Amino acid sequence: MLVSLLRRLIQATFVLVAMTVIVFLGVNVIGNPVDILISPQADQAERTRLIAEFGLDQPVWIQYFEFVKGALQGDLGTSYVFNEPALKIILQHLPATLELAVAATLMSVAIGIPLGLYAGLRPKSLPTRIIMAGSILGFSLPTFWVGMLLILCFAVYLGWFPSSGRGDTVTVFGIPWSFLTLDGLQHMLLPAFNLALFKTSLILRLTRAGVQEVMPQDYIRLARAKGLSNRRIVAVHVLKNVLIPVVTVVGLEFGSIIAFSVVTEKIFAWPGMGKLIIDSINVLDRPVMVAYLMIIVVLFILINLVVDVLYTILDPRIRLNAGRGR
Amino acid sequence: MSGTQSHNPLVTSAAKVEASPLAHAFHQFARSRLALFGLALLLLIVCAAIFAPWLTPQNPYDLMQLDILDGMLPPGEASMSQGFIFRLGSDEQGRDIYSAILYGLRISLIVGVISALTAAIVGSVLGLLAAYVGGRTESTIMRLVDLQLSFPTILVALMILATLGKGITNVVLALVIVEWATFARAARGTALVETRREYVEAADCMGLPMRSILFRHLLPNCIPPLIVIVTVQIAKAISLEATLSFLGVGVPVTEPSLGLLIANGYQFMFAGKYWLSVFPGIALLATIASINLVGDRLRDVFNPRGA
Amino acid sequence: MNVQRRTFLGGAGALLAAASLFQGARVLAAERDGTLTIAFASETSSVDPHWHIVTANSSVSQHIFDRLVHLDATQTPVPGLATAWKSVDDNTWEFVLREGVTFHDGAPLTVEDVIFSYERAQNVPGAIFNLRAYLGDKTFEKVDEKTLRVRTQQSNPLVPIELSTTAIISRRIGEGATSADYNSGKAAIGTGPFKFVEYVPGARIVMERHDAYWGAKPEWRKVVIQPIAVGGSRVAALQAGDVDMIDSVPPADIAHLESAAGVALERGVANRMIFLSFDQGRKVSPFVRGKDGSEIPNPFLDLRVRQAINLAIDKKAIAARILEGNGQAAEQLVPPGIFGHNAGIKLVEPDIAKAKALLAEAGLPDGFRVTLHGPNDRFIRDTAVVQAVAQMLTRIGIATEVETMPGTVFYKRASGGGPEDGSEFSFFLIGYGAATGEVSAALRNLVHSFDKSKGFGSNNRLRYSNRELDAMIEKGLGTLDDDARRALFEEVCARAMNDVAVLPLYYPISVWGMKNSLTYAGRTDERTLAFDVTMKA
Amino acid sequence: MIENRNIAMQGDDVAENVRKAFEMNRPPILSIRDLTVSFLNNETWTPVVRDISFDVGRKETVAVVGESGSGKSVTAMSVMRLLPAETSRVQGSIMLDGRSLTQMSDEEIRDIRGNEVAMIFQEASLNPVYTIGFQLVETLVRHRRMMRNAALAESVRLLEKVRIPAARTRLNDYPHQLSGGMRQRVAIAMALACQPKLLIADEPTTALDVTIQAQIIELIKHIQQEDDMSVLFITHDMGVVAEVSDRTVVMYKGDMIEAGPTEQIFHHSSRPYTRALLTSIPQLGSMTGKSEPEPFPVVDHTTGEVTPPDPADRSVVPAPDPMLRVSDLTVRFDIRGGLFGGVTGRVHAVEDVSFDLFRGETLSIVGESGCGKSTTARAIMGLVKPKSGQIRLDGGELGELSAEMKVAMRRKMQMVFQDPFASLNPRMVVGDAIAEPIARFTDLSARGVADRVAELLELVGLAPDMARRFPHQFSGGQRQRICIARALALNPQLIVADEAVSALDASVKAQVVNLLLDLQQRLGLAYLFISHDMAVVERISHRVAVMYLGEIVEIGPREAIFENPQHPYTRTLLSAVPVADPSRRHMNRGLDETEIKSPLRSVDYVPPRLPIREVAPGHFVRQVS
Repeated sequence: MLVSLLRRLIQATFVLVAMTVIVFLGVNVIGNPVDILISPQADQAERTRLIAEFGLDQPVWIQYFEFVKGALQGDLGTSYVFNEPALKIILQHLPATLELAVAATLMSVAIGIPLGLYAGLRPKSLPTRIIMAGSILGFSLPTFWVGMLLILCFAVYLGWFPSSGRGDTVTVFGIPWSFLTLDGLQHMLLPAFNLALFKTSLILRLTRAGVQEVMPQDYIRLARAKGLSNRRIVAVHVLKNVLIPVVTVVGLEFGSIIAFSVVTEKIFAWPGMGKLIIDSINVLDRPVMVAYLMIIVVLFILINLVVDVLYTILDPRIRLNAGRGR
Repeated sequence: MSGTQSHNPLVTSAAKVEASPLAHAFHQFARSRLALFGLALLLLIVCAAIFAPWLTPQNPYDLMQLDILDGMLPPGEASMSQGFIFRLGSDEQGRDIYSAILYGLRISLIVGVISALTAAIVGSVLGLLAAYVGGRTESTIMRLVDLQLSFPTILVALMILATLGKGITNVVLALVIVEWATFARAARGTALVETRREYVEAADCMGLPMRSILFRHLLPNCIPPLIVIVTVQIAKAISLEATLSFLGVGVPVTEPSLGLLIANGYQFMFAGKYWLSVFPGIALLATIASINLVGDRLRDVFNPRGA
Repeated sequence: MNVQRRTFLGGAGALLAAASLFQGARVLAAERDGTLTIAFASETSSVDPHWHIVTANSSVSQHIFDRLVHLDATQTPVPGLATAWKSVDDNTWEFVLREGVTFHDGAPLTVEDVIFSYERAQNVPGAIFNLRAYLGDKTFEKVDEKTLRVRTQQSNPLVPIELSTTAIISRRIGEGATSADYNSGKAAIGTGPFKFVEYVPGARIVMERHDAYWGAKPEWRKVVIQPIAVGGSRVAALQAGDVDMIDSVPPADIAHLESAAGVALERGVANRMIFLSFDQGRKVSPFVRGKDGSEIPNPFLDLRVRQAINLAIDKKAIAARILEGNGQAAEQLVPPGIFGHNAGIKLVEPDIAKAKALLAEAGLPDGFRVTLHGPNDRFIRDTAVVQAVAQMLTRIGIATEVETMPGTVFYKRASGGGPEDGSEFSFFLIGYGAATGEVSAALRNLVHSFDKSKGFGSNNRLRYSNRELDAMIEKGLGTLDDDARRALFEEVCARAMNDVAVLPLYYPISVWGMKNSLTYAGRTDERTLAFDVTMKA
Repeated sequence: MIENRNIAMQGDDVAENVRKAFEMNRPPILSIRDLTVSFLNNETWTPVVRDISFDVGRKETVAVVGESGSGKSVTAMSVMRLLPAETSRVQGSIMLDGRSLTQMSDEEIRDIRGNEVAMIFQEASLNPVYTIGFQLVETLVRHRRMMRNAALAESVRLLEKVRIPAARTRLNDYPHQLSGGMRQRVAIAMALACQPKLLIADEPTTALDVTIQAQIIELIKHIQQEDDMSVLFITHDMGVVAEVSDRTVVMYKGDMIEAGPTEQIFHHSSRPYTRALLTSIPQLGSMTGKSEPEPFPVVDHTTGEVTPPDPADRSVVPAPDPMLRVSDLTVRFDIRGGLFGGVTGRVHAVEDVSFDLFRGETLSIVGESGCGKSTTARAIMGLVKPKSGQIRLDGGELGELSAEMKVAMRRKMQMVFQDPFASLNPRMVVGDAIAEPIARFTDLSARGVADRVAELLELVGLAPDMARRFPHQFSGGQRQRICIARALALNPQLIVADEAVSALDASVKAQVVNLLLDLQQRLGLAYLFISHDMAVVERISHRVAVMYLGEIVEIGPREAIFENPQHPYTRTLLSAVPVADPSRRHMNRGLDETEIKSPLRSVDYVPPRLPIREVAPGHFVRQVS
């Protein structure tokens, strides 16, 4: 276990450094935040003075060196737009995104797995045909377009759910959560569903493929030869074998949900990290962009680690030679 | 010589099965009606995109033909000056949505197909090399793949486009950078299985050069699973391009792809002018769904493990 | 296989249960002494009143902090914390402080607080946008407990207006406070009509009425402001009753909101102008070519070409069809009602034939080829406006290609990097709005020739230059007498428009949507102030 | 050696027959009457098994034998009604102890499965993600309503009953931690959980090595005595049938050819197919007394008349120096692990192997899985890089040659693989597969190449016009012939056959072996024949080498090795082979549960160099440590 942990950490630091360099070069190439944020009245002298004050006239690698020095002390620079430490802003927006991602994942698992099981066990039945057609649809619907339709239909015409925003939150050990309030849940349902749609079809198809692969196995034939009831065979023997690959995919996909929330947050005005990064890119707020990337990288390392651990716990065949690495 | 033949009759009667594996594959593909429907729809869409100039009353990218007075007309209205009917309504520039969809389809398909194919070629070659050569090269390539896949596609594309700026070539480049890893991993996976099979070892024993083993033996057998992944990736590329355009970092605004059409129409969605977004959305959905249908059936026919 | 059926139905059941949660979705409609919920288009980036003076930030800070001088709906100065002021001589003004004003924490307002505010406003740590442009030329002295003296290097008629930009904070709390302290509420202590309650970045700001306020008592006990960036969602929130009022109603929704039940619209012409700018500084312009692609002398230098372009563009059609009521056709630098607006300047009616004739007269019978640049994320429907202009110019022979880009890239390339170290572009769409609420800023920065040392023409990116007008502008800037200054500036505006120094297209009209039980006087500075929102009788 | 074994057995048979007579009059435990099973594919019902009738008496073992596709497994599965309900239809009656299984409801048959009738399969088929204990307890709880800890205790007892060492610790092991043999023992324990009246064993030993197979067969017979249990034994191996069954049912393409006491079936069967089946199956000991290899007699399935093998002189022309000399060949694989991929263990696949091979001679290498025989072959063919040792071909040492020379030399040797389905490129027409080496290495014109291909196809007994067909259009036997044709394309002098016939059915196996012998006769080829099938090796080889844990433990002429085995391992190997003759049954050889040792060693392991001594001219034996 330790081995894959260390290997992942080394890999992550490499990614971190590479990412920050790319963003630094990129952001400097396309523009200068001073041009965008400066007041219309300020004259040329003011502009050059500000550029010097922010050190933006330094050669790129000096700026990068300054940044790294700061980063090592936990200061990822201050946002040009919010005038607050970039790290703090991101962490303020993180719970909203995490909450949405978890809700979407739970929803996709709660819907995807039962449907996948049913489709796998009853391949020829009519409901299965509908489920599979639905999954193709779920796969193909572009997230942003669906988001619009959801708002239009459920919020505006039917008025069942609020159209945007996050609703009231309850602060639990210092972090505001909205899923603890009824209003928060109502706000979260549509965006979470929008995010979950793609993942549900993915999990559904994975579960179905898993079931179809496990059913003809000879240990299932032996289980039937042992006289076990269908229900027990599915619940005990089939389910655990099917869930192992599904769990790993859900883990890995959790990361991409967080990334994809960029689109959903923009449409549903959900104050998460996704919306923040899009706005920061528009105004070239580089400290926030870099801080966002670093947090995403850290988040991904954690996710991959959790998936590794989960995988070894679930599948005994992996656990025993964990020392030998994969 | 003839001696051996006469006294064992069992030997010469070969079983009668379809001819080449390709004919065999298509026969199996055609057995699902859903897949055929998907294929037909896809062909229809591709033809519509190719023959767009002849099918559409207006070239939406030529500003000369747009008349602002024709702006925001609902479906079925006639154009003020140019005398044709806006079958699916017009946008605020007076651009006919029906024509814009067909031209937009063209861009979406081009972006999707080119990026998927380039990524396929780059990825597969690297994957095959990794599998066949193994050792140091394999671990470096696969570390790179893991690195790439551990990052969500949309974020990487976003960062690339934010730094390189807009334009179709940049979008394609971003998509290729994001997609090649999936192909590399799939190609390596299948190639590893194939290299262990005896016909590759037999070729090795015969002293055939590596080049011919790789391209005459290994590649043809790795093609089927890759075909499935190409179809799925094309659908993903089109969807991703549309999302990027929606976020405002995709194709330039004067030549809107389907994604941008939807994005432009988005503001009018709540104003009851549904047609600006709904019709391009349906076109985009039809394209992606048909490709997925075909891809899905191909997977059942070749049933590779892959992505 | 009944185990599947149960979980399958179970899953569906959860979905239905979630839907039944919806009864409680309605927020209580705003009623007197209740809560007013407003949705802003852009996000308030900080509660610090001196940080980045932008509509969303200044709207909020005006609730919590007061200024010496306030501007009314048409940006004319009215007494704020200063009850009266007068110019003692050409370079000095004196302001009389209002009696008995206390901060939210009960401490009294002193002259030292005012002086400290003006000093801190000029160097907020980390600020790119700061108020040096308005306060840089002034020095502040305390005369006595009630009076403040302001000295300027040269005579400056705009001192009261320029002081209206800066919020007054208390020295005791403001000393060493960072923006973070304002966001957390620790330093958000002002003298304004509302007290700070809570600020959640990206989600909402909550403020409570300050009962001991010196001015008129606002009708709302509590105000909640939340950002909803996407126009459609903002409108949907209003229609669904989640919010009571929204700002920046998108053009597409104006028509159907007007007819929507329970919703009322209020309009206000913004003191901003969106205009076209031509390259009048260079002999050969980078993005101008002959019809055959060959290099031609810069046609924009010829007045007749500029007049032809002016005639070709139908500003009313753009305002009506593209902006759909979110813009008013503009014929000069500032909208009516703003100091310096010259009613005598008439909107040029479009005339394709005359435009073609002028082009022929200028030696370009079949026009030329040009690329029109513009941002794609700064003004309402900027890409649509640019394409409409291109359409109209192509009709009179000027083959116009269009290239729009995100603001980040556009401003950088528009300001420099082109040949003869001027702008990269030849012809682009851009906007200008003055916080001081009168025409002198536009004349000083747009019309006056570019002069880096004296700080004139800083926004004159394409180097229009008219020595005569420069002199008149400089004279006006020093004229204290309002009437004389107004007459002089009106004359300059007329001359500049005749010379088509720049080609104004429209003044944006900001449109507020609200429940029909509310009214609000639309402001030219586009700010949304809850204490100006009143219940209908 | 083999003769005296038979005498020892004579005595036990008598007691056995007496007991059998007593059993006869009790009603049969299972009686199947005109059982017909048909499967549905694209709307048509095709019968796979047609009116089978036989009984299984108490404590009796009935074997159902037939080649693949004969429907023997389908018969077994239909007894327990394990065939998929929608796509299969079972007609006829199946009576278990007087009750009709076909009429029973799902609940009732579920109560019987695993309780009164138990089943074991070819692969031990244990669920990989649950421990052995969990799966054992599951049966006990399901049928005998035991409490958990009582079930655990009972599980330990059951594991001990099937001779699993340290049973208690095995409970929380996972299936992949056990060897094939061990897993099959667990499956048997699971089947015995509820003292079933009938055990159905569907090819339980086919996938096991011959020594382990013998152990399992002994175990089943032993348990059958102890627990008064009848066994329905499904297999394709006549040797196993002779070892195990009291009565035998012979099946061919869904029909029941013959049923009766095993003794009667083997010695005086009336049906030609049965006789053909028996003669075409290589029987150990059938070459006693003959020193040279001899092809199989060919039997016509329909008429049953036997054409004896054509007697030709197959002795090897003595030559001064061998065509291939392998000396001190060593191959080791490093097992990597740990953070930086350090070596954590090493597999000693081939240890210090030396032998010679002369023109026209067949040397066979036999041994169980993991003994290193294939690795030796692959090292010689250059597919695996040996750690040390010389390989001299026609005098040229392969190690020192330049690249092109090496390739030229290497063309003199070609290889034929085990899996007929994987050894031909599915995407390439058969003709091209054969033509590729010819086009590459000879300067023949396109016409010349095509002729050569036709000639090669005819040489291996296939019609030249088959060149344009794809591999998936041929049967297993035909594909193996195509591989042989491809191997002969460049006129090699040596063919390495790595388990070349193991994957084929008995009848087809005989034909391919005859083809190989015929080609050797005509083209003077030398064969390095790798196999675990002792009966085929006896028939085809001039000399035999026995390998165990990477070392050659005994090498010498086939006659000497088979009739006078010196090394203890060779003896156990030969004695473990089931002999297709009921009269020579090995009675209670004693339950032995020694596992096959694994060649995986620790990093610092130094293999002991045991000396080899010559016991007879050309017959060498390694000293036992």
